[in-house]
Amino acid sequence: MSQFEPKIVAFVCNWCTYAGADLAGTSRAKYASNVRIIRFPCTGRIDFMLLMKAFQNGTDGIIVSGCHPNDCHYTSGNFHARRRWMVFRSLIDFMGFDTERITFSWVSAAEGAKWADLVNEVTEKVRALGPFTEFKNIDYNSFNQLDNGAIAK
Amino acid sequence: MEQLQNKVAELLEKGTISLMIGFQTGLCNDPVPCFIESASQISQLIYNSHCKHNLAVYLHKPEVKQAKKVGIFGNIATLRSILQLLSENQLWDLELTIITINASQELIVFDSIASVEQYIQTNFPELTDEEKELIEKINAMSRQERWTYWKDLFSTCIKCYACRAVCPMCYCTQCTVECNQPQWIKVSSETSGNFEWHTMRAMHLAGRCINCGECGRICPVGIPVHLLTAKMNLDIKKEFGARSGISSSNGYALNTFNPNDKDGFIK
Amino acid sequence: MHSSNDYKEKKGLKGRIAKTTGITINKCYQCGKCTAGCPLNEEMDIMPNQLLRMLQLELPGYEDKILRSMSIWLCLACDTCYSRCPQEILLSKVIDFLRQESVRQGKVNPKAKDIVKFHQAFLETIEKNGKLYELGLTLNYKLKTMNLLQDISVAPSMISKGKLNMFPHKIKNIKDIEKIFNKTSENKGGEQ
Amino acid sequence: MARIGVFICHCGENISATVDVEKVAEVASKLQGVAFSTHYKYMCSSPGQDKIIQAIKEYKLTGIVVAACSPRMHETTFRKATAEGGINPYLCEMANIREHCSWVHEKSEETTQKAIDIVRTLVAKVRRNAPLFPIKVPVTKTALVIGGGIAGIQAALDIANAGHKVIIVEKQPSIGGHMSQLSETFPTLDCSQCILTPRMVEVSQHPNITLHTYAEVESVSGFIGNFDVKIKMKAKSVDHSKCTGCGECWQKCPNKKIPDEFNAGLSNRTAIYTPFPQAVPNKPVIDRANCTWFTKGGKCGLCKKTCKAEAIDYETTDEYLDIKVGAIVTATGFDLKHSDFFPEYGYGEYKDVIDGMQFERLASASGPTAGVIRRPSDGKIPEKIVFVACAGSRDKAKGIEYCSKICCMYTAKHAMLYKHKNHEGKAYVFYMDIRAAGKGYDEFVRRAIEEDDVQYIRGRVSKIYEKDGKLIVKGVDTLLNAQPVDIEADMVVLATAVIANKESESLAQKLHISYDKHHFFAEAHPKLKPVETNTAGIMLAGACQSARDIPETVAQASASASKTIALFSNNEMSREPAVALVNNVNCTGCLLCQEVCPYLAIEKEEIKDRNGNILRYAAKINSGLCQGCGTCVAMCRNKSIDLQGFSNEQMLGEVMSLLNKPF
Amino acid sequence: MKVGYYPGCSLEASSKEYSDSLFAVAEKCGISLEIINDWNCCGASTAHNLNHELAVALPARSLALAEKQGLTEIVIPCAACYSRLSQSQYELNQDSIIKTKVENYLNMSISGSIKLLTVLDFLHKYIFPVVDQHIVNKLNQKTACYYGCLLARPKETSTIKRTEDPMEMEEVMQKAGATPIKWAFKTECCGAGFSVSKTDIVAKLSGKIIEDAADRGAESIIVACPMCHMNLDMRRPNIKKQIKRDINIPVLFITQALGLSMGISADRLGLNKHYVPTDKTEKCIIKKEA
Repeated sequence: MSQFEPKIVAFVCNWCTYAGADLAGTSRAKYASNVRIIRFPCTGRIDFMLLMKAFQNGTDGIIVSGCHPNDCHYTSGNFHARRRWMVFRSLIDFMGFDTERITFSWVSAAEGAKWADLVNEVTEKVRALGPFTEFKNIDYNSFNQLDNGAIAK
Repeated sequence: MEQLQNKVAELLEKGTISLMIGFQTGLCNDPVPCFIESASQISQLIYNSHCKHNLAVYLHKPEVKQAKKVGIFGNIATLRSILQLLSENQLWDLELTIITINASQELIVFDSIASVEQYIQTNFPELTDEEKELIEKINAMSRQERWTYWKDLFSTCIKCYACRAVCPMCYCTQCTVECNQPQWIKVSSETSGNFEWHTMRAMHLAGRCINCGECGRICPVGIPVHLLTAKMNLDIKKEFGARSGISSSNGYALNTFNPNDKDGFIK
Repeated sequence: MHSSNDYKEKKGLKGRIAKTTGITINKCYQCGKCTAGCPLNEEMDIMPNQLLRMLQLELPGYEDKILRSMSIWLCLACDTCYSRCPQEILLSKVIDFLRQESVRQGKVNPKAKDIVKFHQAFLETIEKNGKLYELGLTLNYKLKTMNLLQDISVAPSMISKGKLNMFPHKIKNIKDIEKIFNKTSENKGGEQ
Repeated sequence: MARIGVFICHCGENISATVDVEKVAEVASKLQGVAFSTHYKYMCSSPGQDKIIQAIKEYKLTGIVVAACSPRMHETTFRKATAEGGINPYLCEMANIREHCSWVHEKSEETTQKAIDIVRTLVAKVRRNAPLFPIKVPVTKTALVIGGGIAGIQAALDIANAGHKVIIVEKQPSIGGHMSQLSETFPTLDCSQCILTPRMVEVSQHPNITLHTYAEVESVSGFIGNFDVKIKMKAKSVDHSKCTGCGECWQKCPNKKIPDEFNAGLSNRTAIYTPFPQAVPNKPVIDRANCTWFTKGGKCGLCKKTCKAEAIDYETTDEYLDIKVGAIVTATGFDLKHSDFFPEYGYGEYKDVIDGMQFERLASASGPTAGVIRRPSDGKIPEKIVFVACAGSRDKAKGIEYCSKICCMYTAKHAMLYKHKNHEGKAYVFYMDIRAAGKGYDEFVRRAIEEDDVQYIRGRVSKIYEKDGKLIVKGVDTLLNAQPVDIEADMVVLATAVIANKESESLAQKLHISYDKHHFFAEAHPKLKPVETNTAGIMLAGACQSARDIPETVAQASASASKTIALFSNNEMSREPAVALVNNVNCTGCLLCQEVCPYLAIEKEEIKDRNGNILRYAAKINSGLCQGCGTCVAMCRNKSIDLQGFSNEQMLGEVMSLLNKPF
Repeated sequence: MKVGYYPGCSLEASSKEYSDSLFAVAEKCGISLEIINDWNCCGASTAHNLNHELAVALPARSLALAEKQGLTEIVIPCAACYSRLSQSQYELNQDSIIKTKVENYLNMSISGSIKLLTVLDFLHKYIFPVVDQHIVNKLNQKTACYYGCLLARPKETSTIKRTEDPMEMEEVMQKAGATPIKWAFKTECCGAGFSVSKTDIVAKLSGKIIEDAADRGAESIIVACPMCHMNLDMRRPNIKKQIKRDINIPVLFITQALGLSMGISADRLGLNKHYVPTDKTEKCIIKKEA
């Protein structure tokens, strides 16, 4: 049986981390192919509801990443995001979510290598944790049963 | 008691207020909210240490808005709610007269919001001991235990939204759960959807909730939902040194920031 | 980006220093401020900044030169260099490491043998008594170094002034001290 | 029903080498809402773009997904093509399967699967895209220049000469800045004031330039092309329209003991003063903090009595002026660390340990010693001067890691000037490196060493202390076997670090531009946008950005001027329509979003009934100001704010489809 | 008022007068000092040369004992001991690995919370508030306050405000009615640990110090470290040889100087234990005018 390949969704800002990931590409850094990037204008735009939905719909891990403090293209988006992350993180922790499954990070447009390392690191971490089933298992509702098929393919 | 009744009577008389929101004795002598519009009802008006309900929630009701000149009995919860609501640009359409009775049984009619803020400054317990204990208990659990704890509770949630209805901070005309474009949260009440609802509620109230605990008290299936927001408030106080419901100007820790906020958890 | 401290993994002096003291020798940019301010710069055979330079370069023979140098024994750990170093390199700590290294490898500079012997004599009295027993120390040191006449002038007067105790005060739990010494003794200063 | 066209690019081999493009195209064709799907060698080539244009017409496409490189690379290209095809360009999105996929993974099933996922996600987004239209905003063709040093002067003149109005705000009573304090300038040794003052006069006489001295920027709002600026005009206490600048008043002023900023504290000035003889405007102001009339409540008043023009007016108050400008050039310059910053050099307690600017004043013909270099303590002409380079600079322990850049050159100049004036004198320079990479710079330093016999000693000074009227400088010669060197000097000149102007942080916050940890303003891009800030329409010039010498400063000033002129070449400019919108039916008017907006774009809107009674309040977003970060969107509790181009529908759509969920 | 006290070896022997004078002054101000039971040597300027771990572990024992004894603050008059104890505590708090190691060497735990006071901290914190009422004499002379290395460096553990030009001692001496001079060698090194093994170096370094003080008109030198005192006082003959000048300025411990101004007898303060006679200083004491 082949090893478990986690599905990881990355919520990144357009100006730093997305560009950082581009740089990883142009410098041909090789990293795990488990991550899927969703592009936001700014970490400030990243709604915790989306992270919520991602977990609930069967992602195994999440990366949230943007500009380092003081580097935000919009000067303060990341500062606001940071506070929300802090609260969101401790909330889900209090509710018993495994916060190991969500990784927050600052990756600048210059840190292609950091991005590659981050993805590998997180992939390893989440692979070790195994599939995120807690959510799938709590409903006996048709929805998820159906989709487990979809995830497999 | 009389002094309160007399005062209210006087205020109605003078037309300073046309409606008084206070407490009356309900079934098995639990105090329940009452709405006094004329001197004839004054005698219902009571006050005792059990008058803990957060009356601020009624300030959103159209009937109350109609009355415009409103008197309200301000226990700590109510007072803090009012401050928080003012900081969120609500209540602009009311002429509030806030009355309270302090520890030494003196009746106070606040002459200004500033004086309410002052009154609040004098230290009061943010949380009850039971609440603290429960939170501690949950913190002490292992992650899995916490998960099961909440999962079992949330699986009983029937999405009646009583927690929302009783909360003075939940005044949105259309709540996100009603939003169907996109449909953020499943309408039906199954556990995962309930998780979403309670996460969202807690996030929306984190740093705005004033810990009156009504939501937990009202829950028909007895989920201590108030702990979620209470816990968030503790963290926010710890991390950002901010407290909700103590000022009518800046009431929210999550729409501001400090460049030096801790970010140890960020890689 | 790739860690700039890969050399820490290497086993040259520089690497070992980084490992044990956490000090990054490569931080030094040779401004020389340490040497300029060093109270003993006139005595030293290798100047503080030169010491750092040699540690940086790690050319063949440098390690030996350093460990056999007099300078590492002359340093008084007054930390004047550190307090003014623009790169905040704690040189005294580096030198402590070099001393222990020098002793371990038996490369102590002949001119420094007295100093080492003094230190050893000192530690021995401590190990015996848990406290310094100055008269004992002085005698012990004199014996080790065989220059019995040095200080002969002050000793009696010290005794008369009650500045030297004729007999050692031992501490009660001398066991503790012995334990500390044994546990930490993997490099008590090698016999030479 | 959406009809989306999907175009997979091979990028030569760059993508097709690791991703099975046929398969991706094939799977894409089956995705919900996809009407057409194909792959091609180079989508960005004109035949590639034609494919899009043709397909739009042929298949009546309502949306485009181009799976190729990063949108940061070619988004505009393909949106143009989409527009040419006849549908709204914002219906086109790019799926990044090169930088984020083919280039970072090996050829494999997974890699292809990832490409498919990426495409599926973007299809899901495009299904929810709406046509958007660029926002047109008018341009006010007046520039504000903050700071009247050489940077500000140069920028102002360039813009003004291009025929646009310029307003200069200078916080000192005169323009001229630090350059006016300098004696001679490297590497040509021509007199600073001789080259500067003509420019200052030109500024004061230019028909297109309005000059506000003794004034500061109070607040800035608005956005590129349309800034609203409030300027604080500090009370001058002198009516410059009446004042003739005769100078009677400051000769009479009894307060003569105020340290003179212009002479770096080496001499004194009066309470009513002009900073220096060639000041522009050459009319005095009253420094109220030090004027007896204001400190002792109405005593003195001599200046008023003596002023025949009756220009003195103690009653004047700070005034505020509101202006509209289209662009802002920030040229607020730098400060110098003072000698009290150096414990090991005596905490500034030794009178004869001075900083570079003080030496400039000593060497300047217009200075307190009329150009004769005398030491402050006793006015003696020093026989031995020690110059210490890198004083504070490149000193991590002191919190300044960076190189101050100009010190190597001005120290060489100082030593040279001293030697020229005192042939018998000895000049020593303690240095770590000589950084003289400029036109004629190294030659200049060599000249100091070879012809003027300045002694360069490579090493840092550890301590300076006073003994019998001499300054003992404890240094080292690292080139001579690290020999300790003690020099008994008569005077020591510290080339202290260049630091950011102390008000720079607060100004940055007013302008909403970012700054580095040393409070120097940050450029939008270190290489490609060196004079722009990340706030469109605000430019940088000179040492407010980092240590700069005069040639660089002037070049950069002209650069920011040309950026401004380019902006002013259109009457109207169009902006990306990715802005936030409020659904004011649902908005509760809590206005908590106002606080988070970095651009102050959110206003309070009154919702009124027919008879004009206020029903409720709601947030309203000024699409001119909004830059589209979406921070307000994420923090709006009941989703009453949405962001065009990154709407809730779109983002949630992406998440769901990425996870293969029906939505 | 009770404060913990770590004497250190020298104060029990070569520098008895330092502890005597400290006790005398403290007693006058109604402060009692509680010795750490069974304290041991800190390893001084030696252990760290040969064995880093030992250099941390030796002081750690005394710290642990002090904590056991329930002391929250201890004054460490010997600058060298202070430096060793504070650096040991600093390292233990920084480096958990060595902490655990050391803790089971001692099989005692160390919270690392004890506040360590130099003699100057002690004087400022406990003596200053009450000292004025006890000062009866004016120490009418020019003094050079000499800090040496270990009070001023390294910055991690030093409690001095201005590293290069401290003022804490001067403040004390002004209380005592003396006039501190401005001079350049306050924090230069005296030769410290070489007192026995390299007397020539000591003579050279201490020589510079004595000379500068003398040249700037100092009539006495004030120290707060037994090693400094030994080098400047007991080694004076060597110094004289070295600098070929006969300088006879006495060297007093700060507690002795303060004690004199409090009217405590010279014997009680152990001035007779000095090598360079202190009578000059004793002579210039005048009654403080009320």
